[in-house]
Amino acid sequence: MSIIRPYGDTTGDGMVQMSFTLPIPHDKRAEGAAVQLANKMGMDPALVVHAKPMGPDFTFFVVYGPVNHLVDTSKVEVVERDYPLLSPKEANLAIRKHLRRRLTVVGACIGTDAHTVGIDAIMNIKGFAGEKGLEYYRELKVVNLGAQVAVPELVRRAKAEKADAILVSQVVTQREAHVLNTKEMSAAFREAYAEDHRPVLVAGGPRFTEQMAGELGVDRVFGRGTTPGEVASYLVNALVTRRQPVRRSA
Amino acid sequence: MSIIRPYGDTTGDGMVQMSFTLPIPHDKRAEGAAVQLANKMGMDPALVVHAKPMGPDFTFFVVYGPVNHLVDTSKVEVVERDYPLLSPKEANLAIRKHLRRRLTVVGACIGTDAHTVGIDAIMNIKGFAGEKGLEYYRELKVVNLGAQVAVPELVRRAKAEKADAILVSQVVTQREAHVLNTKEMSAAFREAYAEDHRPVLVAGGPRFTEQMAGELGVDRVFGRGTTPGEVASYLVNALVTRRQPVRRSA
Amino acid sequence: MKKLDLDPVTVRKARTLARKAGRPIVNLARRHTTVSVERAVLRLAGLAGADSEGIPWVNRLADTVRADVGLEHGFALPVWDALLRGEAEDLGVLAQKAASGSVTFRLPEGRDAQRARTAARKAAAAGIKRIDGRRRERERLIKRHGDPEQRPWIYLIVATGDIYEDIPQAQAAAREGADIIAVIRSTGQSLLDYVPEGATREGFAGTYATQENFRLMRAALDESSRELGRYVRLTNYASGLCMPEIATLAGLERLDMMLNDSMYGILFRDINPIRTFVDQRFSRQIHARAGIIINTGEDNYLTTADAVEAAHTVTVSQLLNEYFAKEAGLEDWQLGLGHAFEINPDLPDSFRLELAHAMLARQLFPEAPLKWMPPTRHMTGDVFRGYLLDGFFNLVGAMTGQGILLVGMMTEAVVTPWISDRDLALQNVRYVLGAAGNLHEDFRPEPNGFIAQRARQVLGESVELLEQIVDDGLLNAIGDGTFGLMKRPQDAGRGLEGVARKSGEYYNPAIELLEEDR
Amino acid sequence: MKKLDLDPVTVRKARTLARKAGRPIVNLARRHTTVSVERAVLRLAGLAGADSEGIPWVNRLADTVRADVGLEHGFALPVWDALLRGEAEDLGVLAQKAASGSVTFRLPEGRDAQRARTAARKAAAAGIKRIDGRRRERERLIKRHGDPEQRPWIYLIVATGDIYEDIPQAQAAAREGADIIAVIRSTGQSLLDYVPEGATREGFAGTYATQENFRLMRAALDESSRELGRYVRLTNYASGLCMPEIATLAGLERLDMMLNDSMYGILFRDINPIRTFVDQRFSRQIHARAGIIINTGEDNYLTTADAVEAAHTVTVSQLLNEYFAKEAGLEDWQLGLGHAFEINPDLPDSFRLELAHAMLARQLFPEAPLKWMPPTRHMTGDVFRGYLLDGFFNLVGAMTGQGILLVGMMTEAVVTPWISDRDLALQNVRYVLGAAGNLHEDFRPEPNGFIAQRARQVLGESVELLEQIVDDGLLNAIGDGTFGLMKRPQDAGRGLEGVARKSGEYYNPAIELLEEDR
Ligand code: B12
Ligand code: B12
Ligand SMILES: Cc1ncc(COP(=O)(O)O)c(C=O)c1O
Ligand SMILES: Cc1ncc(COP(=O)(O)O)c(C=O)c1O
Repeated sequence: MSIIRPYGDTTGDGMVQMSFTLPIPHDKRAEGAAVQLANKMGMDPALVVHAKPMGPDFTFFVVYGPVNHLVDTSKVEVVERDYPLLSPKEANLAIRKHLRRRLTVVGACIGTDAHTVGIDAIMNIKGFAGEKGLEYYRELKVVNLGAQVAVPELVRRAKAEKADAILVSQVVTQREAHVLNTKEMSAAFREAYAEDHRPVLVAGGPRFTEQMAGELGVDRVFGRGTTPGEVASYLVNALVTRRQPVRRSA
Repeated sequence: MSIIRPYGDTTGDGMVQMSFTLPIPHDKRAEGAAVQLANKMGMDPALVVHAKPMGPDFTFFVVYGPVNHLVDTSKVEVVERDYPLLSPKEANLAIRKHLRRRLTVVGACIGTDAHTVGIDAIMNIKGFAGEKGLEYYRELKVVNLGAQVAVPELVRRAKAEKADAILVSQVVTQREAHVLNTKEMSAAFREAYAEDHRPVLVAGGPRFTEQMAGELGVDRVFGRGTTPGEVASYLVNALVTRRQPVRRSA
Repeated sequence: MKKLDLDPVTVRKARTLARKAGRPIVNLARRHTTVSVERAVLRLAGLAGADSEGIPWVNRLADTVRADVGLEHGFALPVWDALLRGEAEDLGVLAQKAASGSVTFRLPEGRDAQRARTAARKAAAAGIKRIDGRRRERERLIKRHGDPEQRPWIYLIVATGDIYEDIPQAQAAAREGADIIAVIRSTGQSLLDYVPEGATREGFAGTYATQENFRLMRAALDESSRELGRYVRLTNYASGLCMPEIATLAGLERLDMMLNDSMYGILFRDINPIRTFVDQRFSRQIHARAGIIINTGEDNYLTTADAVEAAHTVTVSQLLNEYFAKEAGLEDWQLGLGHAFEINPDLPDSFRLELAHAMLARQLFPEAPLKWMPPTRHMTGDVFRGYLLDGFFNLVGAMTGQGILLVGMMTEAVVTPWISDRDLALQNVRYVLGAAGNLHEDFRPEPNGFIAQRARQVLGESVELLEQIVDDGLLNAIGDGTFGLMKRPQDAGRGLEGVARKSGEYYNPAIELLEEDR
Repeated sequence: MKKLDLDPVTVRKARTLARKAGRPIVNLARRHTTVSVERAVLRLAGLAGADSEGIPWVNRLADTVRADVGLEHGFALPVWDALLRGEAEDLGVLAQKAASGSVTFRLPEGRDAQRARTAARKAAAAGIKRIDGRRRERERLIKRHGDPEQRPWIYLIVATGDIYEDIPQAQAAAREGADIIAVIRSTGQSLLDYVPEGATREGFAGTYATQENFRLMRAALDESSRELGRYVRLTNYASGLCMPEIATLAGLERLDMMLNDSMYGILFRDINPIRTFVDQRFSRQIHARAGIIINTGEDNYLTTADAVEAAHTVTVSQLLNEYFAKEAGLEDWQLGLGHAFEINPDLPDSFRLELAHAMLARQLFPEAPLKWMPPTRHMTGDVFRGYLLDGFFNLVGAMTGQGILLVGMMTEAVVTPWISDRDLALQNVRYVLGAAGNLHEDFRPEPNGFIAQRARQVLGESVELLEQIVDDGLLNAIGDGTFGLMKRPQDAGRGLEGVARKSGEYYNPAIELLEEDR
C-alpha cells in the first residue's frame, strides 16, 4: 500500500508532535496563534499541551495532534543508488582493469568551514562505521587539503594533481553557507575546465540531501551517515565503469 | 504587527521542530516519505535530522525546518473572559445580594473516568495554585459526586439537589472519550429539563479547549490550568449577575 | 547492598505492627465471601463463554444460584448438587438452563452435601492442576529462553484499547528491550461485575482484560521470547470487582505478573473495603499457586497525596501488602512492592529525597523484586523535561537496585504511549543502565547525612502511623483518608451488595485446596 | 572536596614536567614578535577605526611600517619616531598618511630612539590605564550587583551572526538564568589577519568579534545585570590570527572571560605554532592585567580524538595551559581550564568514566574555576536523547564541583542554538542543580574502585606523555599529532609570515609595562 499516515498509537491516527516558538508574549491569544499555525500545517485538532513564556516577548509551545495529510510513498523522490556497492578489492580491480592508472581524488573542506571530521571519515585510512577510508584503496591517490580551503586554491590544486574527482565537505549550514560555498565551487570548476574534462564533483555533509545535486551544480551529493565504501563505489562507477565506453570511443 | 512567523534563531525564520513515526521500514524511501509529509505541512526545506528504525515495520523521525505559513494573530479565535474576576468575598456578596439563597453546584467525573484530582482542585476547599476551591465560598453549596458517575445518576442527583450548575470533568481523551461523555451528559440534561430551567453546564479537563463549548452542548469549557476563582467568577456571572435582569422581568 | 544504617529493632517493630494491623482484616476476609470469589470457583471448574449479550455464563449461573439460595453458603454446593441431581450434563448447559429459568437450586444437606462437595472439589482441582501446569510451563520456558540479563527488569505498558494493535506494539517493545509487557485495561472495567469475553478492540485508554486477550497476547509474547532468546513476561490487573476471576484467568493463561494491591480498589475505585479484602485474599492465593509475581500499587497514593509528606504511607502500605501477601501464601520473590518517583521536581534536593525513599524500600524488603514507578503527576506537556525526569528516575532505579522498572513515558501528561514514546523511553533506560548502572558502587551516603536521616525519618513516621492504625483498626484508618487522602468508609463503596458473611454450611473447594497444599 | 586519593608525588612530578616542557616555548615566545602583537600596541595607544574598505587603520599603519623597516624591531619605535618627527599630530592621521603613502618610517637611533620609547610608553600606558579602569569598574559592578548564587556558573552561547539579534537573545538568556554569555564568532574570523570594525550583522554561525560589538553587548548585559541584580559576564574569543588585538579590545571593553588556549589555533585552525605561542603569551599578559578569566580549549581535542583513549592528553594540555598562564601572570582564579563530557555514551560505564576524568581535573586544579563542556560529538538529531545526555552532563558538573558549566543544547547536531533550545537547556540545568546538586555529599568512590583507578591511570599516562614531550620538545609533539590527532609542524601553518625574531633594537612598551608591574 503506498498511502500511509503517521502512526502514533493506532494505524492511521496521523499523530505528530511538534514544538516551536512564537515571538509574542504568552496569553490566550498566543495559544490560539499556536493552534492556528498547527491548523495551517494540517493538524486538527491541535492540542497545545505545553506553553511556556520565555521572557516577555516569546512563547514556546509543544503541540500534539493528528495531521490530515496522506503520504504517498510511490511519489517519494529518492536518488536511488544507481551503481553497485563494491568492496575495496573489487574497486581496485575495476580501476586497474579499465583505467590502468590510479584515480586521483582531491578533497577539502571549503570556505570558512573547518569541520574536517566528516571528510576525514571518508578519506582517511581510519575510515568510518567500520569501513576503511579512501586512502586504504591502493588504486586511489588521495589528496586531502584539510579545512578552510578557498575555492581558487582548490581549483589550483585540482589542476596540479590532475584530479579525477573533487570531494568537498560542508558542515556549517547557518544562512545557507553550505549551499553558497558549494555553488561557488562548482561554478569555479565549470569555468576552469571544459565540461568533458572536468573532474567529477562530489559534495558531502550532514545537512545535504541527495536531491540537491542539480541545484548545487555537482554530480553527486552524500548526506548524513555516508560510508567510504559508498563514495568509492560511486567514484569507480562514475569514472571507470560507466565512462569506460565513452572514453574508448573517444 | 499581527503577522508573525515561528522564531528559531532570527526574526522571521519560521523554524519548527517535529517528530513522528511512519509505519514503514527505514530506508531512503522512508526518509523521502518523511520529507514529503513535512513538505505537505508547509516545511521547506525539511531536514530529516534523525531517523531510527523501530523494529522492521516502523521508523521514527525528527525533522527540522522553516514553515512557510504566516500566523495572523488578529484572526486568532479566543474565548475572551466575558465576566469579571471576583474574589471569594465579592462572589459571596453578589450571590447574597442578588440571589438571596445559596447557589448549588453539583460536580462529577462522568463516564468511566476516575481522574478526580482536576475537579477536586476546583471544588475542594484545598483548591489549586494557591486559590481556595469552591467549597470555601460560603454562598456556594458544593456537592462533589466523585469519580465514574454515570450520566443518569448525575441527572438524578442534579434534580434532587436542585442544582444551579453542573461541573463535569473529563481527563481521559483516548478515542475521544471526553467528547462522547460530555455530549451524552449535555443531551441528557437538555432532555431532562426545560431549557430555561436547565442548570448551567460546565465541562473541564486538560485536553478541552474553550472553543468546544458549542460542539459539546455545554455553556462553558475550562481547560488546562484552570483556577477555582475563574470558575466561581464565571458561575456568579452566568447565574447571578447576568441572569438577574432576565429573572426579574420573568 | 546495605547502605542505610537502619535500626533493626525499629524494622522488626514495624513488621510486627503491620501484622497486628493486618490480622483483623484477614479474619474478616476469612469470615466473608463475594460473588466474584464464587464465580472464580466456577471458572476454575472450566465454565467459560458468554451469552448472546456478552454476559458470561458464570455470571448467569451465579446470579440464579444467588437468587435461589443466597451467596452465604458459596456456590459450589448448590451448583454441583444440581449437576449431581442431573439437571445438566455439565456446567455450560447448567448455566444456560439457569439463564432460561429452567433450573432451581437448593442448598444440599447431609449426604447430598457431601457428594456435592466431593464433586466440586474434583472440578476445582482440575482447574488448579491446569494452573500448576502453566506454572511448570513457565519454568520450562524460562529455562529454555532465559531470564533478562540485567536487573531491573524493564516493564513497558501498551494501551491502545485494541488487542490487535496491542500485539504488534508489545512485540515491537519486546524487541527493543522490554522484559515485561503490561496491557493496561480499559477505563471502567474495574467497575464491571463481570469479565468481558473474547478478543476486544474497543477499550478506552486500555484494552479489556479477557481470557482470550490474555491468551492472544501470551502466545504473541511466547513467539517473541523464542525470537529474542529471553522469556518476555506478561502482566495484567487483578483488581476491580472481578479481581478473583481475573486472577484465576491469569493463572490459567500463564500471565506472569499481576497488579494486585490490598487497597487500590478501595481508594481509587471506591470499591467497598470488605469486598476488596475478601477478593484480594483469594486472588493472592491463586497468584501464589500460579507462581505469579504481584505488583502492589503504592505509587498511586502519590498521585493524590504529596510524595514527601505521605512518604511514610507508602512504607506502611508496603508492610501491609507484605503481610497480606505472605498470609495468602506468596513468597518474597513474588512481592513486587510498589513505590514511585513522584516528588515535585522543583523541590530542592528532590532527587536525594527520592534516593532516600527508594533505598529505604530496598533495604526493608531485601528479597522482594521492588517495582519502581516513574514520575507521572509532575509530568507536563513539556516532553523534553519529561524525558529528562524519566532519566533521573531511571538513575534512582539503577542506583538502588530495584527489581522491576516501569518505564516512564515523556508523553505521560499527554496521551497513552505512542510507539515512539516507548522506543525513546527504552533508549533512555538503556543509556542510564549502561552508563551509570554501576554507580551504586561509588555511592555511599554519609551515615548521618541527608539521605540516611531522611530514610530514618520516614521509617519512624511509618512506625507511628502503624501504631495508630493498630489502635484504630485499618478499616477506620482507610475511612479517615490515611492513604492517598481518599476517605473510604467500610460500609460504603461499590460491590458491597456482592459480599456475604459465610454461613455454617459455606463450602469453597478452591480455597480448601489452595490452603491445604501449603 | 578531596575524593580521589591521588599520589602527591606524582602530581608534583606532573607539574614539574609541564614546566620543563613549557619553558622552551616561553623562551621562544620571548624571542619573537608578531604583526598582531605590534598592532595590539597601536590599539592600546588608542588607534581605532577603519578605512572605507573596512581595513582597520592599525593594519594600514602596520603594513606600511613593516614595509619600511620590517617587523623585527617592533612598531613602537618607528611609529612614535614618526609622530615625534611631526609627520602627523596623532596616530589616526599618521595611519591615513601611511595608507596614502605620504609618510616613510625609519628605525630611530640614539636620542631619537630614546624619545620614541618614552612617547610610546606613555601612549601604551594610557591604554593600560583604561584597562585598569575597566577592571575596577567590573569589581565595582560585581560588588553592586553581586555574583551568581550558585556554582557552577551558567555559561550560555549566542550565535545568530547578527549582533542585533544576539543582544535580545543574550538578555533573554540572562533573564532565564545565564551567568555568562558567550558570543560565538563567525566562521573564518580566526583566519582574518585584521579585526573587523563596527557593529556587524552578517556572520556565519557566529558574530564577528569587533570592538563595537563588544561594547554593544557589554552595555546590554550591564543593563541586564542591573535588571537582575546579578553581574552577568561576557565572553568572547582571543584566538586566531588577531588574538593579541582581540585580547586588548576585550580589556578595553570590559569583557570578563576570553577563550584562550595555548594550542587551539595551532591544532584546529592550522595557525603556525610559533605565531600562536607568541600571540598567546601577549594576550595572556593582557588578560592577567584586565582581570579576565581565560577559558582553555581541551574539549576540542575530544571532538577529533577518542575521549577515553585521549583522556590523558586533556590533562597534559591543562597542565601546560596552567604553566603558560601563570608564566604570563594569570592567577589561579583566572584559569578556566577546559574539559568535556565527550565519551561515547554507548560505552559501558561511560558516565563513571566521565566522573573519573572530571574529578581528576577538579583535584589537580583545586583553585581554578574549571570549565565543563557538554557533549557535542556524540549528539545526534535525536533531540530527546540529546536532552537526556545534557542532563547527565549537568549531573557530573554538579557532582564534581565545576566552576563554569557550558550549557549543552539538545540541537547540538542540528543548528546553532534556537532561543527555545537555550530555555530548555537552562531548565535542564536548573532541575539537575536543584534536585541533585548536593549529591556530591553522598558520593564517595571506593578508594580502589573503578573511578579512583581510572583517575590514577589517566594521571599516570599524563606523566608518561609529559616525559616524552620533555624529551622531544613540545613543538615536535604537536607536529606528531599528540593532541586531537592533528599534526602541525612548526614551520608550516597560517600566519608564519607575520612572525619575526626580535632584533636587538626591539621595543614594545606594552610588554615592558605588563611585565614590570608584576
Ligand atoms: C566536531 C565539531 C567541531 C570541531 C571540528 C573539528 C574538526 N577538525 O572537524 C570544532 C570544535 C573545531 C568545531 C568548531 C566549530 N563548530 Co562545530 N561541531 C562539531 C560537531 C560536534 C561534530 C561534527 C562531526 O565531527 N561529526 C561527525 C562526522 C563524521 O559527521 P559529518 O560531518 O556529518 O560527516 C558525515 C557525513 O555528513 C558525510 N560527509 C561529510 N562531509 C562529506 C564530504 C564528502 C565528499 C562526502 C562524500 C561525505 C561527507 O560523511 C561523514 C561520515 O558519514 C558538530 C555537532 C554535531 N554533533 O554534529 C558541531 C557543529 C557542526 N559545529 C558548529 C559550529 C557553528 C561550529 C563553529 C562555527 C562555532 C563557532 N562559531 O566557533 C566552530 C568553528 C568551526 C568552523 N570554522 O567551521 C555547528 C554548525 C551549525 C550549523 N548547522 O550551521 C554544529 C552543528 C554545532 C551546533 N549545533 O552549533 N566544531
Ligand atoms: C493522577 C493520575 C491518575 C490517578 C488518578 C487519581 C485520582 N483520584 O484522580 C490514577 C493513578 C488512579 C490514574 C489512573 C488511570 N489513569 Co491516569 N493519570 C494521572 C495523571 C498522572 C495526573 C492527572 C492529574 O491529577 N492532573 C492534575 C490536575 C490538577 O490537572 P487536570 O486534571 O488537568 O485538572 C485541571 C484542569 O484540567 C481543570 N479541570 C479538570 N477537570 C475540570 C472540571 C471542571 C468542571 C473545571 C471547571 C475544570 C476542570 O482544572 C484543573 C486545575 O487546573 C495523568 C498524567 C498527567 N501528568 O497529566 C494520568 C492520565 C490522565 N491517566 C491516564 C490513564 C490512561 C489512566 C488509566 C485509564 C490507565 C489504565 N488504563 O489503567 C487509569 C484508570 C483511570 C480511569 N478509570 O479513569 C492517561 C489519559 C490518556 C488520555 N489522554 O486519554 C494520562 C494522561 C496518563 C497517560 N499518558 O497515559 N491516573
Ligand atoms: C494496583 C493497581 N491496580 C489496578 C490498577 C488499574 O486500574 P483499574 O483496576 O481501574 O483498571 C492500577 C493502575 O495503575 C494499579 O496500580
Ligand atoms: C579555545 C578556543 N578558541 C577559539 C575557539 C573558536 O574558534 P575560532 O577562533 O575559529 O572562532 C574555540 C571554539 O570553541 C575554542 O575552544
